[in-house]
Amino acid sequence: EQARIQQEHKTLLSELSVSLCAEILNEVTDDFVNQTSTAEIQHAVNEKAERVAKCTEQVCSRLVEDTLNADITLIVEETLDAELQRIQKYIK
Amino acid sequence: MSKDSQMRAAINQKLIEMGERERLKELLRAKLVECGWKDQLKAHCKDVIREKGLEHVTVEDLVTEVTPKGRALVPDSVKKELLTRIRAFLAQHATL
Amino acid sequence: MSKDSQMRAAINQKLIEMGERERLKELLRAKLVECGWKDQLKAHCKDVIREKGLEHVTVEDLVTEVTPKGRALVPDSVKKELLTRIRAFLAQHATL
Repeated sequence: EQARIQQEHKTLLSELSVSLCAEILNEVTDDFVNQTSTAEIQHAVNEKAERVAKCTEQVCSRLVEDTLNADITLIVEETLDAELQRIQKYIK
Repeated sequence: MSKDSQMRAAINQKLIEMGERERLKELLRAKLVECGWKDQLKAHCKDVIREKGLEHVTVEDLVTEVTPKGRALVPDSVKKELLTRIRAFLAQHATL
Repeated sequence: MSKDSQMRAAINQKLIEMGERERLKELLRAKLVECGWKDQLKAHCKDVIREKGLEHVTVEDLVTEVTPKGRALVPDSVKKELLTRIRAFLAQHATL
């Protein structure tokens, strides 16, 4: 009887060890998964926000540059024409 | 409550009371960092976000997606070490 | 294509698609007239023509000569206003 009780106790401890091990493993890994998922999503959100801000500035600079290039050429042509006409008038 | 359940509850209680449960968790955390599991998990999270696109993934989605892989990636040696330590504790403290 | 290039392309695409790029250019032109940029640049052109002599100046030369000053003369407030408007537009219309 004593041997039987001891054997049952041993089996119970063995089962308990395995279930405790699984329980602790899942608790710890799940905590890590939650923390890492939250951190990585936040990291990606921040990274994207930085990229959007930087690229928006670059697009804006490019737009200014394109507009200026076109307008400067136009102003130069107009001014040269006006100066030419002024001189022609003066010569006449 | 059966005798078995009573014993399980008592052992669990002892584990908590003696601070062993927290120590085991700490040990496991350290092992998971040490063996590179945490870095693998981080890389896997990044892959999923990249694949799905940030706008299509919530923290909950990501947790659901990476949990199975996270669990599967725990090295057997780490599990074995944890089990050995639990067994040793129970052998020492769970008297008949 | 890098992530940055993709992002710039997406922003530009949205601006063009909705006619905002043209509206922004028009706004910029109006602001440049309003702040006296156009008059200042014209005066600078005249100065250069006078210095070099009309017979020695081509459109290309003059453009090369006055462009740095033209860029420098754009008030920061105008650039800032434009950027604010693009940001507001993207916040309202674009899922980037």
